[in-house]
Amino acid sequence: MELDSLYQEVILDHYKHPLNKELKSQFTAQVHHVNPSCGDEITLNVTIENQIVTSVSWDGVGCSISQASTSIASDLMIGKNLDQALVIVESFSDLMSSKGTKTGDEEILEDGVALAGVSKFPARIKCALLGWMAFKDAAIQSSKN
Amino acid sequence: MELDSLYQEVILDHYKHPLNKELKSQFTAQVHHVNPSCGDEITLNVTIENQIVTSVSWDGVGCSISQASTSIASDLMIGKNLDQALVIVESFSDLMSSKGTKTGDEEILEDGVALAGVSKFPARIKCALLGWMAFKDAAIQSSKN
Amino acid sequence: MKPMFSPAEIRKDFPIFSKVMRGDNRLVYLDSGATSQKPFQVLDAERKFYETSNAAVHRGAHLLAEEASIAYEGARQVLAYFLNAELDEVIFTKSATESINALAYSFGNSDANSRFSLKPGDRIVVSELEHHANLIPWQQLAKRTGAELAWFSIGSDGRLDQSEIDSLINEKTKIVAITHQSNVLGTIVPLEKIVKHAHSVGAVVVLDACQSAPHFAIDVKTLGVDFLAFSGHKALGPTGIGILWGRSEYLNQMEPFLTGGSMIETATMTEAKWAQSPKRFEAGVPNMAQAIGFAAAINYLNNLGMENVAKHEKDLTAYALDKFKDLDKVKLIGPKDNVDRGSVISFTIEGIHPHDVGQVLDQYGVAVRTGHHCAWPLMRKLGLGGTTRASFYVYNDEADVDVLIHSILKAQKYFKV
Amino acid sequence: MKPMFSPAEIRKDFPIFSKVMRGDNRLVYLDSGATSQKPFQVLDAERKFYETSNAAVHRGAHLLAEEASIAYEGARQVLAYFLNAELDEVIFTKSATESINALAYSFGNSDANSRFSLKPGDRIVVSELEHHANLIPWQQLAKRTGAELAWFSIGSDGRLDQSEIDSLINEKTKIVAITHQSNVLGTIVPLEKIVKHAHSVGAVVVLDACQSAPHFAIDVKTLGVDFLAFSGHKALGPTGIGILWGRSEYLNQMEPFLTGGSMIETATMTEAKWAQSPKRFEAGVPNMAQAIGFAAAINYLNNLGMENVAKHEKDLTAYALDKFKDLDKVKLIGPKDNVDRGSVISFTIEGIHPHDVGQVLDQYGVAVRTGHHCAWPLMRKLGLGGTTRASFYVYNDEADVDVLIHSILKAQKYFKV
Ligand SMILES: Cc1ncc(COP(=O)(O)O)c(C=O)c1O
Ligand SMILES: Cc1ncc(COP(=O)(O)O)c(C=O)c1O
Repeated sequence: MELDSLYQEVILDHYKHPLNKELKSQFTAQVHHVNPSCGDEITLNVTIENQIVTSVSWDGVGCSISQASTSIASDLMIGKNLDQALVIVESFSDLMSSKGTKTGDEEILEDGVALAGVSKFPARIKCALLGWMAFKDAAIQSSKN
Repeated sequence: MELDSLYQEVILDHYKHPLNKELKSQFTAQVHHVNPSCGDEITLNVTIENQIVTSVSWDGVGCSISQASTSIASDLMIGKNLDQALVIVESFSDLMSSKGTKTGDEEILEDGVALAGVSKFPARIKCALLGWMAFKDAAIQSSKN
Repeated sequence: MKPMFSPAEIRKDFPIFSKVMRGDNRLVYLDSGATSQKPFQVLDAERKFYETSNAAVHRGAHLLAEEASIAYEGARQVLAYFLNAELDEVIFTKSATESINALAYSFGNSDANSRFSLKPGDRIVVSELEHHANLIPWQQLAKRTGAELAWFSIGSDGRLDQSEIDSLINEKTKIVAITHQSNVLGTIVPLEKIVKHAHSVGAVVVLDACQSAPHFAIDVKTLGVDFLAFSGHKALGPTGIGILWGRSEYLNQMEPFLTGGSMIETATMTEAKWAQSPKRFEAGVPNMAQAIGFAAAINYLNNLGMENVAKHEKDLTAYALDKFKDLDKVKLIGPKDNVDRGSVISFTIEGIHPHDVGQVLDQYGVAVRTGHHCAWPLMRKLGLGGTTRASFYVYNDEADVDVLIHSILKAQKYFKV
Repeated sequence: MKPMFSPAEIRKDFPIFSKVMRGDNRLVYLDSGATSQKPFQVLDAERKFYETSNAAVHRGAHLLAEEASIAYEGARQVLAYFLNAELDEVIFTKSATESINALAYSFGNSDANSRFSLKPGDRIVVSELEHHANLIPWQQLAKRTGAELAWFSIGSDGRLDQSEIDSLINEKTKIVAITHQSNVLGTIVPLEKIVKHAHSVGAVVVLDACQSAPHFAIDVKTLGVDFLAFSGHKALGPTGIGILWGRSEYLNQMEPFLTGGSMIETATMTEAKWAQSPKRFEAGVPNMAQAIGFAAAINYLNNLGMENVAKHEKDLTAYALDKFKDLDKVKLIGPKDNVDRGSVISFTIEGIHPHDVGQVLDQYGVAVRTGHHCAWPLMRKLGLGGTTRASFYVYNDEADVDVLIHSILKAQKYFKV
């Protein structure tokens, strides 16, 4: 069933047990993003010190795709240096705009490749990107602070 | 040719030699009407004393239909009492909305029946009515003064 | 009354129902609240206009321009008759959104001494049920003029709370803008008291009829409202066309909204005098083909009979409400009884986000809407992030409801909740 | 460059040319300046959308909504490419009239400290060539804000007089709104100096491209203007669709015009935050089918090649200008040479009112426009009550011009002048 390419087991796992979904009180930047077309919202805190992402935490409401994707993103980013992290975000964005033609680089994206199927469902791409865009925004803000 | 039902000889005569087309300086009411879709304009003066239309004079620019029709109307109205005049206007309006099904009452409309063909050309009805509506408006204003 | 129609027969008029959907399923279209599907009669009417009479209306002496003008004004007549309105009261816009904005700007453009002008201290009343299209234009008008925005709240049953009407609609109130039927909950707002109250303080009533006019008979004279808006695309008609209806004595006193060609009496470089309604409010070459398609849609509805349309939807809603009762962990949002409610059913499923519900339903050919339905303040009031919404129309039947129910069960199974 | 097209071949794509006109004549359509005819490719594209993908865009998770969104955004891409613009700079409106009004209201809605706000002492510059659609919105904006309206005048040759440009476009000037090509005279306005001047004083340039974009290649980056508007229906496209193009750095700083669904970032009862362009300017369910039809029209033009379209019209205009020279008592209004002029020919006939000219021409199947062409101030300036206007497009050829000339002679004979 087509649906299975969207909702991989990994995604449903992250959805039910999201990682880093509890806002840390310490952060170097905080952002609030919404998906205006469906009303999903996310608050995301990052701490970046000496160019290293030391912490990502978040809270919000959203569909399985947005929740799982944010969980995956947060887990991926922690410990990366900023440049690396932004490269990963780019790689994920690229995967999302691939219209189902790419499977994603597991070396870079790890669990994120489970979201490859989303790229075949245009209405869901924004869901998958919500957390990643929030992270990118926060990371940029943090480096400006 | 269909055109001949629109442009009867009588109409072309009135167009070339319009009656009462010189504004009298004395009047009991003056109106200015325009046809916004083509830009035609008319100024019309009436004198109504003791319920009798003693004078109608006008000036303006417009197509053959509007010029001839105003000429015919002005000629018809002079000397009529106000009620009669308004009945004639109604009769003419009625003819114009007949979509070619009526020929008009020559007893009442005299040369005005030559305009019967206009009712088959929806875009021209406003041209034919311009002078008549101006007269009606002026007559009503005059009786209010 | 006309004999009742058969949805199965009706579907034959709608080419889209031959489409094969995901999972090789037939289309179960339950998203008419967002936009309706179009019968071939509407598509044919538009096409015929383009193929035989296309020209700019009211602007040429030639045959095509004549025919185009007759067709366009004929469409106005169909709409006027549908609403029991006068001809010069029916204005073609591009959508209900434009209609409502047009009114709001028209108020905003009024001279200070006009009865339509707003100033600090004046009040505009809306409700918590409003679609953004009947909220934000008024909110922004209030901002621009310094007027105050106040609103009816709703109870947990999704009904309008009219208990505060006396203090809400007071002498300061100039405009009451309210939805006839909620696009989220299906709630139908009883208007009689609101209209009476508004008029007693000299306020005008603006009705958002987007979710009512396509579904049951509307008579502006009986309703007693002063302005009304709805869109063609939700009433079997084309996209890009809507209606603004208003009392002609008001329209002819109001400032226009869009200015330009065909709406002036005279114009110089520095001054313009406005034509009478409806021209005053229809600047530019109009959306002629869409007006004609809209009229064809209204004729289609008239042929079915609006009483039949209403009865069909009522029955179908009753059937669906009944089926929903048997569902576990599925919560109906909005009126649970079938009184003063239209054929819109919003619901949430425990443990599954509406977006995911919609996705699973799509796999079974079921098209529903998910999210906040452009009524975000209502969602917040209800404490919800969103709902899944099924909305019915003339082409839907009990089999569609059965597929919906079946797919909800599948979604629950898929997400193991 | 693509090979030149043949108008006779093109006419086969336009169903309306099989119509039988008054006097059993074929249709000689010389009124494309008012609205163009539509090829079946456009009608098919619209119909296909309705029959296979109709749904509200950007609002649903279901397949139809996905397909509708892709089709609609694809249409935006076609238009962006046509104008050499960025995707988020292309806004679908219902018409050029709406586009220009949208801008004017957007300026009017600006905060006092925004660069787009206008106040007494500020100036808006237009020209005497303007169509009402690019005059009255600015005139009224000036009225509402206290800004001053000033204008370029035209010479007796129908050309813009740029000699006063220094005093006209000065530091007070905030907006220069100008037509690219006059719909009455065919005059093409050279923009380079105006754009340079406007930008040097910090003003923005708004271009009315209604009569240019359908007829020759437009590149917004080369033109250097800041905003641009045109209508689909004059470019082989459907009615009910237009374009507003603007620089995205401006659009994203500007206040919206229509408010409602799909144009917000967030909304509460009292506050709203706007989405980015183009959503910010596209409230409500959009005119989707029309956008798609418009894109099909643009594709049709692209297939012909805009250079070919321009060359064809230029040649046809040369042919017509030449033929007009031989006519007695017929006066050409506007530029007499074929330089910086489009394929619009306005004329008067001594002793026959334009309306009567149009009527006789109609008897021979010739559709022209008569009157003030929604440019009343220009008519007054020229001392005319109106003109007869023939305007050409891709489906016209020399035979059409010959019929026009023949019919003019018939009119003179009929009215014995
Ligand atoms: C130069 C010009 N500007 C603006 C317009 C207005 O276009 P529309 O009526 O399609 O909005 C027109 C055509 O009517 C025009 O010729
Ligand atoms: C209640 C209600 N009002 C207004 C609108 C706006 O209609 P449109 O988007 O057609 O302008 C809608 C639909 O979207 C609606 O459901």
